This record gives sequence, C-alpha cells and structure tokens, in this order.
Amino acid sequence: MDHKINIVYFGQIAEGTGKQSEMIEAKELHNKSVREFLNQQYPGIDQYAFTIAVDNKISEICDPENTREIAVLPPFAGG
Amino acid sequence: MDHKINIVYFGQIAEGTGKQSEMIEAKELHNKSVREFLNQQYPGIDQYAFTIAVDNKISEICDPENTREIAVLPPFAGG
Amino acid sequence: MKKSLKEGQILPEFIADSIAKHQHKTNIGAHQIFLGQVRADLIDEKEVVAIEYTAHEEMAEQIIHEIREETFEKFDLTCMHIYHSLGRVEKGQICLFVFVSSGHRRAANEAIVHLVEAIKERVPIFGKEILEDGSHVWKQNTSLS
Amino acid sequence: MKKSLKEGQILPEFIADSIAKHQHKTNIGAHQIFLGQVRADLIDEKEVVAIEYTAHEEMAEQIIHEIREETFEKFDLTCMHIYHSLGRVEKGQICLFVFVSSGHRRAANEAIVHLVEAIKERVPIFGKEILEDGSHVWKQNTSLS
Repeated sequence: MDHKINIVYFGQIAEGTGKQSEMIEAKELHNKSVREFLNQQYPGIDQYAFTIAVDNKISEICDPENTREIAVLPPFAGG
Repeated sequence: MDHKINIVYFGQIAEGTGKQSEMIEAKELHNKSVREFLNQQYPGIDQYAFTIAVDNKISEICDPENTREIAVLPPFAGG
Repeated sequence: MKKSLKEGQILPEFIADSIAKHQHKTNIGAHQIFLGQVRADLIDEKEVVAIEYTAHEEMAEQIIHEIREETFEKFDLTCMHIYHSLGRVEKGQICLFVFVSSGHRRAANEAIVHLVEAIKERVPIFGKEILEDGSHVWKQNTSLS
Repeated sequence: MKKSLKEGQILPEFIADSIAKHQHKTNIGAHQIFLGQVRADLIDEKEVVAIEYTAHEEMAEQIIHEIREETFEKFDLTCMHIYHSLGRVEKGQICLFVFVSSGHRRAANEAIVHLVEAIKERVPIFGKEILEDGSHVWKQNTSLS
C-alpha cells in the first residue's frame, strides 16, 4: 500500500513553504497530527495562523489511508 | 384680514372629498380643530385614517392666521 | 436640494450608473442597496397589475432630506442616495432605490435598515394598487415590529 | 452546481443584468444587495492599489453552496445570488456581489447580513493586498462582533 496524500498550501502559507502543493506518503502521517507533521517539515510554520481542511472539511485530524487531500488554509479574506 | 388657507387632499381622502385642494377662510378654523372642521365639511371622513400636516409639519393644531397650507394625508405607502 | 422623487419606474441601468459613479471613491469598502419592487399580490382574487404613486411632493422631499441628514449623523457613511417613483409603476418594476456606502459593512447595513423603515413610515407617499379588472385599493404600509 | 467564483472584478452592468432578470418574478417585493469594494487603505503609509484573490476553489464553491442552502432554509427568500472575484481587483472595483430577493423586506435584510458574515468567515478565499511600491500584505477578515 503506497497511498499518497496531496497537501495544498494557500496565500501566506504557500509563500512560506515556497510551494502550492506536494504529494506525501500516507505513512508519514501515522501516529502524528497534521500540525505536527507540518511543524517538522516547515519549522516556524506554527507562527502563522492557519486552519487545516481534510478533503474539503475543516478538521485537525485525518485518517491517512483514506485521505485524498490536506489543505493548509491561512486566515480567510473574502469580501 | 382675509387670510386664506389652502387645504390639500391626497389618495383615498382626495377620492372621498372629490377634490385635490380648496381654499378656505382662516376664520373658519377659529375655535375649532382641523379635524372638527373636516368632520363638519365632510361627514364620515373620520371613518378614514388620516394625519394632518400644517405647513409641511405633522400637527393636529394650527394658528389659522399664520398657516399657509393644511394637508390631509391618508396612510403612507412608500416603498 | 437633491430630488428623490422621480417619474416612473427605476431602471436597472440607472442603478448600474449609480454604482459605477462610486468606483473612484476608494475609501468605500461596502455598499448596501435596497430595492422595492411592485408585487403582483392577489386582493380578493384579483391581481395587482400596477401601483400609481402620488405624494405631497414638497413635504416628501423635505422629509427625505431630514431622514438623510439624521442618517448621516447617526452612521459613518460616505454616500447616500434615495429615489422613489411617482406615477404608474407596473408589477415587477422597481419603485424604491436606497443606496448607502461606507468604509465598512456594519454601518452600511444598519443605515439601510434605518432608511427603509423611515421612508416607509414618515414620507407622505400614497399608493393606489390597480387591480386586473380596473378597480383599485389603497396600499398601506405596515411597520416591521 | 452554480459557480460563485469568477475571474476579475464584478461590473455594474453585470449587477444591472442580474436585477433585470428578476422583474418577471412578481412575487418579489424587496431586493437587498451587498457589494464589497476594494478600499485604498493605507498600510505603513503605503496605499493599497489592488487585491489579488486566490481560493481553494473546490472547497470554496462547496461551502458557498452549503451557505446558500442553509440561508434558504432559514429565511423566506425567492432568490439568492453570490459572486466573488478571483485574481486581481483594483481599488474601487467590486469583488463581492450578494443579492437576495424576498416577498418582504425583513427576510431580505436578515438574509443578507447572514450571508455576508458567513462568506467572510467560512469561505477559503485569500487576499493579497498589493501596495503602491509593489510590496504586499495578506488581508485578514475580522468578525463583526
């Protein structure tokens, strides 16, 4: 099983990571929250406000093997 | 002194009086409220809701010698 | 004094022009627009086909002016426009156009509610609802509360 | 599913067309429109000249759809339209157009407040405020309360 998850970054967060998206192995999220994973990958990212959406639903937790996409969303600015 | 006052009627009230306006002698309003005067002139008019404006201000009382116009206003329906 | 009463329906193009005129005012962040449209209500099973508006025009303009002034004092607004039809307005046509602009949305929203209520309650405008058979009834505003 | 995100500014003519399309719906008595316009705010003494909007488009459309459904359930509305810009919108241009129609004014007003708040709070749209010297800051919505 080599399930992959697409992580997508937006706005200020994409600016910080230097990328709009990346594919990761589902197993990288075993025994680890999405936030922990992001902090390891991008030290200092936790200084920015962001919310996480798992397959288009705001959520801090995901079931890695059944997740298609994780979105890292900075504060909303619509309107 | 033959001061005259213009009485103006609108909407349903104008329909009832059969006229849009009429000039009256100021003295017809001595010792009498506007409403009393209207009831005498148009028996049954008090069955209709109306407000009175004296020179563009909503008021039940007027000083006849210093009044230019009395408006008889049925319920408002703007908008 | 700017006039608010105008003959006939208010056209969508007139509203668009009014919006476009505010695009150089770059301190505006929020516009609120209220439009009153003539409803084809059923009255005794007969449809309203139009409303004929009349007004005590001088008094109406004066009271709208007062409402404008008090609304500018009460809310932090950049612009305010009020137009009401006179004469015949057919069902589906627009008879009232209230437009406020502000830096932020809260003032614009509170102001528009205040304005629409004040216009309906205090401005001597009269409406004759013309029914499909040619008869008529007199419209009467009800308060929101 | 109807799309709400559209490239570039929202033109006054588009708004006029939308209004005109409602004139055959003769059960409508009240329209309320909210327009968001890009403000030339000063940030560290530099003027905002434009906002570049991006969004998680799939999620944004889905959440706008949810907001629409819940607003139709909560308020007695005839029609509802929501449009938000993507891409660059210059100062003074319109980036948000929310349009609700109802038989009576109270529902239209309450619905528009609900919609504008929900859109600002819940839809993943991001705004890069471009300053006059080419630098930028990231916009962040504040709640009304």
